[in-house]
Amino acid sequence: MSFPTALSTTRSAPIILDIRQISKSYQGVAALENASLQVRKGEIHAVLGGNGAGKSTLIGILSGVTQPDSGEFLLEGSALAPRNPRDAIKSGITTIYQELSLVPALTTLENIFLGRELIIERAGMKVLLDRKKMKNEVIELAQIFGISKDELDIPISEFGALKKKVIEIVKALTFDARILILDEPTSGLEEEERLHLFDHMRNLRSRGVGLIWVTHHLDELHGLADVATIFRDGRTLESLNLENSTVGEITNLMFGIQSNEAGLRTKNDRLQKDDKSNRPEVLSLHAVSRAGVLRDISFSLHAGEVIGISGLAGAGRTELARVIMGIDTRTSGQIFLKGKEVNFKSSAFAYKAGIAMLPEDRKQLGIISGLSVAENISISNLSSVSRFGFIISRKKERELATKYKEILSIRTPSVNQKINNLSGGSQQKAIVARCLNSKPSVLIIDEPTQGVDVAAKTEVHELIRDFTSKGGAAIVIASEIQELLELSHEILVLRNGSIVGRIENVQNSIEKSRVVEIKAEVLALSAGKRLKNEI
Amino acid sequence: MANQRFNISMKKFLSDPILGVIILLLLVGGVASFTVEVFFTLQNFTNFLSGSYFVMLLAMGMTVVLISGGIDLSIGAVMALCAGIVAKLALQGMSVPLVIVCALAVGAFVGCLNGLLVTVVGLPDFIATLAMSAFATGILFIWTKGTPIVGYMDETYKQIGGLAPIYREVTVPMVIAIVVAFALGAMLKKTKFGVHLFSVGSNRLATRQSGINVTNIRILAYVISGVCAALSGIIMAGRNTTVPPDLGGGYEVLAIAAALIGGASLMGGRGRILGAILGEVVLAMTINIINLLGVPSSYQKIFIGGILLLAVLVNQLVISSRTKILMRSTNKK
Amino acid sequence: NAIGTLKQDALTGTSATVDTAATDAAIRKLVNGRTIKLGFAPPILSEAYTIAQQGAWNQMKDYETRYGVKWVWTEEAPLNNAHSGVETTGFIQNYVAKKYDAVFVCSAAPAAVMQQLYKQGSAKGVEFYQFNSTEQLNQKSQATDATAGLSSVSNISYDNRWQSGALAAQYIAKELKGKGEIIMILGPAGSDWTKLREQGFRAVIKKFPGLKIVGAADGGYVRDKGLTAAADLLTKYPKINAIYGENEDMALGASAAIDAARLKHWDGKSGIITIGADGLVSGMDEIRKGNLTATVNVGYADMGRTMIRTMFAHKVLGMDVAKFIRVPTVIVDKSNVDIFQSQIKAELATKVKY
Amino acid sequence: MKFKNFFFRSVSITGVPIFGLLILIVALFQFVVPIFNATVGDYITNLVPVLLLTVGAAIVIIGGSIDLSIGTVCGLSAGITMWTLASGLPTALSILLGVATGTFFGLLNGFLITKFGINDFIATLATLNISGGLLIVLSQATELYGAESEFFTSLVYGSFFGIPTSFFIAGAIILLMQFLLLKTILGRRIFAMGNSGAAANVAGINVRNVKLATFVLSGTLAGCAGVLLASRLGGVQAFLGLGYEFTAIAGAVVGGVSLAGGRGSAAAALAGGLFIGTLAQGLQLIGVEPIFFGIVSGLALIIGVIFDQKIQDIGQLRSRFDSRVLAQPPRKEGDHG
Ligand SMILES: Nc1ncnc2c1ncn2[C@@H]1O[C@H](COP(=O)(O)OP(=O)(O)OP(=O)(O)O)[C@@H](O)[C@H]1O
Ligand SMILES: Nc1ncnc2c1ncn2[C@@H]1O[C@H](COP(=O)(O)OP(=O)(O)OP(=O)(O)O)[C@@H](O)[C@H]1O
Ligand SMILES: [Mg+2]
Ligand SMILES: [Mg+2]
Repeated sequence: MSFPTALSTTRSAPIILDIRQISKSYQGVAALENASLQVRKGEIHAVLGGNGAGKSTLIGILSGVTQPDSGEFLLEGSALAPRNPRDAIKSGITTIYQELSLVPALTTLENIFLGRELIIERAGMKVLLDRKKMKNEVIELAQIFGISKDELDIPISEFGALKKKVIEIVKALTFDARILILDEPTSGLEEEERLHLFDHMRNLRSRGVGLIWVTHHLDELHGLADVATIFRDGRTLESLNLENSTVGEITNLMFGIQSNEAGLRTKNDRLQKDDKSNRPEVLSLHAVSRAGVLRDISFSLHAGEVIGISGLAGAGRTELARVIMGIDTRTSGQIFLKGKEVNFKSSAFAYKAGIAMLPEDRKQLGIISGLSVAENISISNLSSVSRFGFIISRKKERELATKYKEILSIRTPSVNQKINNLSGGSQQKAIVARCLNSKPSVLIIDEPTQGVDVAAKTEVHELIRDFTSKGGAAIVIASEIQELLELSHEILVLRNGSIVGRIENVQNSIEKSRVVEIKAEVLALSAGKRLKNEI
Repeated sequence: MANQRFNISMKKFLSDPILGVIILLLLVGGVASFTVEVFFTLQNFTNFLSGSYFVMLLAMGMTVVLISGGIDLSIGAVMALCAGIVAKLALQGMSVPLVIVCALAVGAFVGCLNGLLVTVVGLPDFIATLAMSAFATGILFIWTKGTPIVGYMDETYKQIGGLAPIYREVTVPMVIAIVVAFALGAMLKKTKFGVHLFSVGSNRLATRQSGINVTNIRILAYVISGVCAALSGIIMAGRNTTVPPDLGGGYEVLAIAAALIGGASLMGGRGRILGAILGEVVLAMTINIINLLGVPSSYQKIFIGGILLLAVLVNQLVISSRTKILMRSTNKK
Repeated sequence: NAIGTLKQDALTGTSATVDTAATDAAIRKLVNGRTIKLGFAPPILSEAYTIAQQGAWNQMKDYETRYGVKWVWTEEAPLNNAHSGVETTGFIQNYVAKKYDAVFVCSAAPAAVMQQLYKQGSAKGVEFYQFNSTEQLNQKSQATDATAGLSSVSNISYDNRWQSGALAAQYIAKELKGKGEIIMILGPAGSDWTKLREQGFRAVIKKFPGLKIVGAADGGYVRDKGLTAAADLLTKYPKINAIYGENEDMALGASAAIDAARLKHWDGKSGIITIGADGLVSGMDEIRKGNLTATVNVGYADMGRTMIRTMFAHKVLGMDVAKFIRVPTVIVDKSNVDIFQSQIKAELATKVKY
Repeated sequence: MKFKNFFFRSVSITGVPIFGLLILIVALFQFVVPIFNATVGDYITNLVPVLLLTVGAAIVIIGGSIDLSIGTVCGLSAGITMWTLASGLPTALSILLGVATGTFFGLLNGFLITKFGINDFIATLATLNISGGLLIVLSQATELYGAESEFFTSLVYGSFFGIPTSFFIAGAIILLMQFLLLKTILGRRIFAMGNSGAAANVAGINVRNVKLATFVLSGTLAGCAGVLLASRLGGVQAFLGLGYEFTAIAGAVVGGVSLAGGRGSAAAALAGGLFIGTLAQGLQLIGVEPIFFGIVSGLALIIGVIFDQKIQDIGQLRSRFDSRVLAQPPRKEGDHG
């Protein structure tokens, strides 16, 4: 299945980055094997591949975080071997890493300029920071991405995960780099900001910057990326000219099988049209508020139902989840679980009562780094793998983990591998497994498929549907409206911590036209514009 | 918008770690000034403050290290060692400025060693600095063979030690402490290095990924605390009028306590110079009050423990009430 | 000179000026070049114990030259917290394991366990001598029989109550003519030494209705803490006439506090008396300068010498030695400082080392 | 190959290298000072209480906190035991009271830290002073002593087949802790919490209770240590236990327990504690002068830890995963329909 690599014919810009035969292996497991690709001046070069295919490893090497076992890469003809990120940045390679890498203790501004602060010249001495100048330089860009002047002075720790992502993007865009690497910048990012980002990417391209762009959202590629290089199991396969290649072909290459429209097929089998009245109510909120973040949230969730929650960054979606779980306290309102009022002092009680949550911030709140994959999967329901209710059986644990490893195709040499050594997507899968393993009756998922490859995405969706079809109920928070549409029966739109719109019976409205309409509605609602056809 | 701005300034003010300490000081001081008449007198304050400048210096240095995400258990011993150097060199008739320079150099050097052990060699900071304090003490013991170094004192060292003021109530230690405080304060708030310190302590990996030489920053943090220890050693030499081998014992713990009360965190990325100073003032004031009240010395430890708890409890109270206030302020939108 | 008079001979009690050549020869024969292994376990490394050690060494040197006895000397001391002397137990077990002839111990460790160790050690032929310790109050039974439950051959020390605390009090009483206010800077609460000296001090002060102890504070046996404590008390009681520093370092701290408070040192008629206890080099200087009024010199050098003499008399010459040997103590002030300072200086001046 | 892998795997386990090093220095000391072996029984008996403290410290540190109070709490427990014994309470009861004292302070620490959210360092520094102060007050009149109970003294001085009783007691306790940390649910939660408190909290672990548990455990261990100490000393004076906390923490860290939390084990702490203790003992027997002692032991400490780390790194690098699990299961046809 060799594609005609039309590159040479179509594009003739000079090669700016030439990656040659780079290999890297960890504990005898190859993460990269002779990966090679060429990025040309003013080119958006998509890097695609399943979870654990080796994309981030390559990026780690390009940006000096890790050193390759063999191979080299040339930047504008001269060989480059950055020993640390400093070297890479100095030579013009800027990176947005897959995992949030901002400094909690510093303000937005300090983070954006971290490592290249502007200094005032005072009495011939260059010591004092020039905050004003820094602000002026970044404010425009920041505001485009919805970061207010004041937010520049707020410590990062105060922001929700999405805001952080946006800040990171702004940070990357303020560098003038020769090579800009974006490792899944859009995962969990919402429509509007994606478009902004894409504009800026095009803009940079026109300025001759070479962009390396890792994404799992294949539908984003067309009309933006020029070339796509496909990774599988650490090897680079083809470099496709995207003008003449379909999503189908790409997924085939990614997973090495003949599947038509892998990952996009979900549209054809939605959940059955249903009527919530004949299903028992599982969870219901009555005027739940958390001062400053949430106001008068009320809804009821029925068995077998999925409620999707949409909204912009900082709308309060994550907070809502945290409040239901009892991680953050609510200041007023009631929560009923199966008719009984509940008031969880901590998430432990929520789990006991049968509510599980998949957090949004994978790195900080999701994985328990330092523990193995198996240990991460079992942690929320240890009794399921223990004898006499208190002695943990490694064997049971391993079996459990291996089961999920198969189902979700978590790519790791062994379930005893430390989870922080896994690829981003594989980590996400492991946490999904953890939630499911806690056998909940209500599942709260904040950005379920961020960083998960298309194939696994359908699997995750499958698992959620399977979960609800067995009588479970789920709350899905997702910035991708598409994803909400595929999963949920009802969509709530949040703005400034209160529900500004409900779209019911999403399932009835299959027709493409309606889908587009809903998207428009949701966007408008969350952005706060008035709508012609009120719901 | 205005609301948000108010909110932010409000946050800034309320979320300041030292707010709790200030309130505590007012509290304890208030109570004391009613129970002990002489407490609220200039003389008393200059008294117990003059006994605390050298710990303040230690606490400031410690704060810098804590911010960078480390810990320095060697400062007590380093202080003693530098005091020893001052005494020894002074005895050999070296001129005061030269003596001071030497002491500072040694402090910086030991700090540098700490830094290298922790970063380059990759030892746990706890072990590296603990061993370093063993070295420093050991050297002092070898020098002194167990008998204190004596006979170096003269008027200048009396002044350096704060036993003799330079102008009315103003003493050298006071001046040094104030100067260092302002210098470090400015460094943390207004310079690139300051930002990088917080950055390293808060998220080392991200800092590295931003192309910052994390190793240098961390080493420098230890150097700073080494220099602070040296300064406090110079003062100590003058104040203690002799240098016994076991001079430095236990001061590192005091310094850490002061820094933590002042809002620093063992997890790194947090800390205030002013906080460290006030933290030490709290500790010194406690002893002062104990002495003035004439608490039987057998109950002193319990008393100290109580005050320590009170200190952090008040801090905690302030923080919780702060969040409440903030919520209310954000509520009325 | 001072040393000469101190060169007491364990045998005859006569001074070295008497011709003892014959006896010396006889003893030399008895000893016949044997080596004696000695252990020295002070509770901490400090000036006091260094002086004691030097005294011991000097005495050993004398015996070496006079009797041809050879010495092995090993010091073991914890580097910190002198007051929880549990480390010492380990040292002692090691001395026993290494089959030392005699061990000199001063430890704050519980008497019970120490005596237990001495017993075990003695059974293995190791002799134990306690020095500078506070045995007299550790065993209830000692109320009736002072030597009860003591497995050490002998205890070379002074009585902290009557030979230190009380002396200081008497001096203050004498100088102040039985009238005045006193503050005490004490060692850490719970230390036996502190307890005893305070006991003796108070006992004497009680006898003088005119004398009043107005305040006390913890100076932790170190100069800096002593300074702070004294300074605090001086702000509260600026009118006091005397400060009892229960060891010399704290007394010197107090003296510095007097300067800081711009108060006057005792000049024989007016000012504030500061008196300490130990008899260290630094203290003597300050007495000469008038910053320290007086100190109780407990003669550490003498103690060191006596340790060796006693051990030699018992171990080598098989003499019976007293269970408690009291070294003389003396109040040192301007009037007699020359004697005792020169004495200590002389002891330390000998470059003798083992 | 198989063996080599096993070797590297095992040296990559925390505490194993330092244990190897321990054996090494024991051999060395035995060679330099032949009487070394004769003293082992004694110095380990002296060490036992500190070893218990070390394990307690390790548990708290693995949970991501620090406990400075263990030293003085141990002292106070010893005091309480001795006091109650002397005042004629039944031996069993006073032993219980001694241990309970430790547990109580563990609870106190735990509550201060979890309920009031007080910084652990300060909170335990405060309880350090309080417990130390209480012992001073308790022993004020005179040193506490006068336990006539045979059984009590036999806790330490008794022996089975020539091995001191205290070894069995301490050994049993430490084994129990090792089991608790590595095999039980609580242990797993302690590790999770130590690695990432926030994530553990989100994952449904009641972080507060788990933290409380760690402090109760270390407190109780301090209590046990106190009882053994009292039994060994037969007398308790005012400053007993002061400073033990640092020896204990240092021991744990040397054993490879990371102060960052989430890494280590009871056995590792034990190895570290033994290493430090043996080092001191050996150097004493060799007759290192006290004034050089600090420097020599400091140096040895550094070398020890470097050795430990390097060996572990090598182990981790060289130990390969089982080649069977390497191959990814090929996606079956129609995986995606
Ligand atoms: N530090 C490490 N130690 C061990 N294995 C590692 C380490 N880092 C990466 N790996 C392995 O290398 C492989 C590639 O990981 P990588 O992060 O490059 O995948 P990826 O293509 O970025 O996947 P994703 O799309 O999920 O981010 C994975 O199997 C991962 O387990
Ligand atoms: N951990 C946190 N600490 C303090 N404030 C937070 C935290 N997380 C979120 N917030 C604030 O609470 C509000 C709601 O944030 P939340 O994250 O719930 O919104 P969201 O819709 O989930 O957006 P995101 O996806 O960015 O989290 C925002 O103002 C955010 O700044
Ligand atoms: Mg990746
Ligand atoms: Mg969110």
